[in-house]
Amino acid sequence: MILPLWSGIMSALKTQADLAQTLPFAPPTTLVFDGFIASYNELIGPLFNSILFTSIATILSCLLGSICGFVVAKLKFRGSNTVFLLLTIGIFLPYQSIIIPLFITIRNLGIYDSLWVMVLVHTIYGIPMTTLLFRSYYESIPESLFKAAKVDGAGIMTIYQRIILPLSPLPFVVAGVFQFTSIWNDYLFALTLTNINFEPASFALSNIAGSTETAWNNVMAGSFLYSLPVIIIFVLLGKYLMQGLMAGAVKG
Amino acid sequence: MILPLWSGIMSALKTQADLAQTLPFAPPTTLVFDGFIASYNELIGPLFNSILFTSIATILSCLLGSICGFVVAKLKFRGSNTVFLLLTIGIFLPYQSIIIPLFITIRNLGIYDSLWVMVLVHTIYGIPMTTLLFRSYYESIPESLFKAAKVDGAGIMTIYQRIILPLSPLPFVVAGVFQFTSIWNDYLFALTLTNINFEPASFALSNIAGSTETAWNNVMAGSFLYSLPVIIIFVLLGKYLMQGLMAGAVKG
Amino acid sequence: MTNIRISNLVKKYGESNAVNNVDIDIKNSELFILLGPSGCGKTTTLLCIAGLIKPEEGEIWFDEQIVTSAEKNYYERPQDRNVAMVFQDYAIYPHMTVFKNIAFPLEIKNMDKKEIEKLVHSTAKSLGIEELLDRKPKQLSGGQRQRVALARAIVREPNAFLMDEPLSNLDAKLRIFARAELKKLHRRLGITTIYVTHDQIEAMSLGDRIAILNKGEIEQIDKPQTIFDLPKNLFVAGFIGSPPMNLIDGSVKEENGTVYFTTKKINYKVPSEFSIVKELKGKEIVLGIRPEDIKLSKNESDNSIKATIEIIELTGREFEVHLKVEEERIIALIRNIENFKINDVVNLIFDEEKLHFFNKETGENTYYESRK
Amino acid sequence: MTNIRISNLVKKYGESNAVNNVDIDIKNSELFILLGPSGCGKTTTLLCIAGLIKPEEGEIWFDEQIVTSAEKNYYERPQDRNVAMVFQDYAIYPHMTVFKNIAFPLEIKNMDKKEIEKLVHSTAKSLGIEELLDRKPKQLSGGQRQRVALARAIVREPNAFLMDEPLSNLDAKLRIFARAELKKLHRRLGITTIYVTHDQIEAMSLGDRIAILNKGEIEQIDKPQTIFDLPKNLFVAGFIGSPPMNLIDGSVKEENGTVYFTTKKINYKVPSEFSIVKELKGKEIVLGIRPEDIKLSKNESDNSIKATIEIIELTGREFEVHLKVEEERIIALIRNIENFKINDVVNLIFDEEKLHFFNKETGENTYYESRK
Repeated sequence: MILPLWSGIMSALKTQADLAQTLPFAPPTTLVFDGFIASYNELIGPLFNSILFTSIATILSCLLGSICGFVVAKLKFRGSNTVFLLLTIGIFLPYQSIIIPLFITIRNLGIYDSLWVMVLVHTIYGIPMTTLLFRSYYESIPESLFKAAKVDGAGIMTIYQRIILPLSPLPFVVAGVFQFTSIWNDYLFALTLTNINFEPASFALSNIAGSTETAWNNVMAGSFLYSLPVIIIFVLLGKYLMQGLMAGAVKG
Repeated sequence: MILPLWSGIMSALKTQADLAQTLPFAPPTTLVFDGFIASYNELIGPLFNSILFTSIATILSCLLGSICGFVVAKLKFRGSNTVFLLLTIGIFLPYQSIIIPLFITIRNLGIYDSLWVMVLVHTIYGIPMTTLLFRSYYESIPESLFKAAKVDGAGIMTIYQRIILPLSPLPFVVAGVFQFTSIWNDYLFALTLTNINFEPASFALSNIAGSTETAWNNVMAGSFLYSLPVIIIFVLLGKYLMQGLMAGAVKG
Repeated sequence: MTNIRISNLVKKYGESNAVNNVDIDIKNSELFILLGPSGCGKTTTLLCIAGLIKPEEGEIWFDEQIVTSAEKNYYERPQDRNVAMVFQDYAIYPHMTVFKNIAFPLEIKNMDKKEIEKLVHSTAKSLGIEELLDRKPKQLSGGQRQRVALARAIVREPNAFLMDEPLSNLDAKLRIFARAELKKLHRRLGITTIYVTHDQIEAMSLGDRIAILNKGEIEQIDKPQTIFDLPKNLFVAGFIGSPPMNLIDGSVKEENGTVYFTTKKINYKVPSEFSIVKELKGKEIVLGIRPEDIKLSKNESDNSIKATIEIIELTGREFEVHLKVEEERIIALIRNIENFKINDVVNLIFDEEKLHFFNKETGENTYYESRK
Repeated sequence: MTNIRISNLVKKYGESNAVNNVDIDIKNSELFILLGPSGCGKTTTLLCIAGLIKPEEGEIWFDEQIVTSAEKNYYERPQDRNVAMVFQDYAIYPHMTVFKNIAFPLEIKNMDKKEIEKLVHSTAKSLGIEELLDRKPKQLSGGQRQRVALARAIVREPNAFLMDEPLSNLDAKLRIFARAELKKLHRRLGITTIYVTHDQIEAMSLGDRIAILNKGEIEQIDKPQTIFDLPKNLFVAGFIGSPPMNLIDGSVKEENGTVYFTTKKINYKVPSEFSIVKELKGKEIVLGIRPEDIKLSKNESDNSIKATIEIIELTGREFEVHLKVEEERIIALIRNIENFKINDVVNLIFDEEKLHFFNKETGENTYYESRK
């Protein structure tokens, strides 16, 4: 895992000629940024698009997942098993089996190839996973806390805002990072539901790889640029992410 | 989620003409299996390929994940935090950032476009997730059970075989279904690392969609055929999957 | 300062009744204990009073006001009942400071900020936790958490306190002092308190009155001393007291006008004040005697029973002597063991005033009604 | 049938020492108790003996054989030590039947199948669980699980039993009987047993000898009665006995040849047999008296102390009276409360033979060495 990453960065810093002569993981003989400049120009627009819809969809799916998770975990009701079944199916359902009818629906709605279609699709598709994550965390919050808050005079909304939400930073990090990376990495929705008007970065990157047949340095630099937001998020939130994953409460 | 699925199946059972005249979710006026027959002929080979490598990679990544999870959860050692960090990165790392160097490496190894490259890549890529899943389950097995087995005379291998493994059916179902569906749904590795020689179903399906421009009935039937293995697994294992997901032990 | 009346309460979980026809009338300012083994329905009853669960049958009244009525499908919401609850795990909000925890119920009421500050400080002071107000719950010991939970309950001046095993997470030593503190607090505030516990010593030492529950039904409601001296039935007799009352199965025999309690080997003359037991002739009865009401003697005497010492255990200031009479095991509690050792055959002398006789079939103490 | 010697054991967790310089010599066939509050290092010591954790310093010997030596970096593996362990949660393998659970250690040894069957059956029979052999652990009650865990330990005929709070998950009543069963079992098998508990009554009643641990160090090793009658220091005095010994801070004063223990309000004449305390003149000392060694009287007498009754609690057969002498709180345990009520001022009379005097600075009982 480390080796391909390393040779990717090395390749990105090489000239075309250098690339042909040296081993992938050897450092470049002359350091050049041609690859970065070329791919930067091609990727900057799509990267901006991706950051936009990924962030919005991440935040929305986490918030909605937190609310749904609270409802499923703490407000037991009839049919909660059915809800759980639907969530499970929602997580494991193959994209491919719904992508084409979805495509037709989206076309008919007239939001094809826009920011909103990506936000909408990813938010909805993300909710089952985030709900499950938040649910498992909220299950571990002792029942007595809810009872105490009720007896202390709080209604459901107050309990959510003043007790549940302040206790949720760790699951928000876990669900957030999970959602961000999987939306960021998505290729299939990007391929099907967007075109040149609102091109996401994952799709644009594969165009670089496809068009400039052997310009590996460009491709490598593009890959690196593409990975950068995820890496930044990791550096910023990695500590909390690991805490969240290791905590008894919210698990893998 | 239900609506697109429904209209997909309906569309698959229509003729081309019927399809153009009716709403997507209306039942077909005449029931035809043309779509199914056409897509079956195109998909049967790739479907077989996919079932093969998906099953093998799923079993391998679960087994290895179970062993790694046991090691990480119960044989505390120095550097286990580092292992955990690597696992986390392994889960969240964007495919795209390593796919091209990986492509080069695979080419050089001479296993491009074969069963083994898909098994290898998916097994390795799956291990972080399965390890984390098994770890969180094994963490919840009381420490005293391991201590008791040790004092009773059992070595590490015996403990794994006679205590851990028999206690693991639920996490095996959860990790197995999770791995199966995500390997099955993979498009990017399929696109990059295979060609006509060993074509996976996800890739073949998008070819149907791409080539026969408006033959929606074929595409729908193909989507349905493609989803069938996942649906079968759900029907067979759904009960245990839900148990596993709802159990305190293995979450999300 | 509220009288709480529970009538005919029934709560089902699935097929079985967690609470079955419970009737209790709790007086103003009383410290009332719900005591029983786990699963007896005591906590369920408490949660019904708090409004946190809805019973299938029955009514609950706070003074003249109905708060729960299954018949009328009327359930006042927990937040409107103005009761305060203390939980076994204290249920302190982990993300709030001690101050915020205590202030929470007041803030919900939209009380004036200055007023809140004043009330929280005075309450914290009265419980000796004023210097902890800025701490987070993580930094508190078990005893401190318990007092924070109490403070949060007290600060609201509620109609009633509902306490669900509030001392069971404290260590044994702290519990003794916390118990005394709680009792003083109750005396000072005079607020009706319903206290759930499975610990019979806690119940005995704290309660004004105790209701003993078993399998969802009430076995006895009485003052602690009465429950100890005159258990209504076999369940109560076996549940109250540690070590528990010795219960010996046997039957009644009359010979030459003398009534005997007999087993295979025991032939015990029933004292004249218990002569009513002869009405149970032919039926199975159970003789009950507490370990502390048995004396051990080397010498045989009238009406003594021969037994073999199996084990002698020191429990601090007393010795628990495990004895065997045929298959029966009897425990006696004595202060001085010098004359006895294991495997000795000794004579047991029961304190005749402290005997109990139960009808085995119904479980009833034959003398409960006449002596109450 | 093994003598176990622990010398100079040290186990660190991070910076702090969980176990610090522990020396114990456990005799053949002894039932030896490690007693202390949670975190005192008692379980850590037990796990070192089992070989499940490796100490940083010290040695452990089974008879003449060394099994752990930090100095020589030699640690015999747990599976080779042939000790059997019973855990607090019983650690029964949940996927195996009771039979398989008991057979597990024998199967590991590759014992003959018929032999295993015979041994498992006879062991199960001796513990009265023969009819449970086909059950899964889920179907067992707490008491039954505990016996399965015991059976699995016994079946191997180990060098020693290591028990980590094996009774603490049983309810109070069952615990009393399980304790007696355990004691009989130990007497029958005669296998060296090391028993960890935090419950002082359990320790007193079960142990041949007790080691009291606190913060990783041994405070006292003695027979139960000695520990109760002659606690070596303040920690032991406060830890053993329920309610705990009253400990009153004060100092020594000598006036006209009479030695007094004094606090702000108390002026207590020290009985002549404790005259050595006058050597502590000018230093802080602590007077210790157990609640059961205090009498209450309406009448003032020589050397009595005035106190106010704060609370009276019934604890079954006795009353716990909480008294106040200036800031000191004193608990007395008396059988008859008829003459007293709350807020009465009474006179406390200490049983002079049961007094203890501790040096506050060192914590030592001033009379431990001379009376031992």
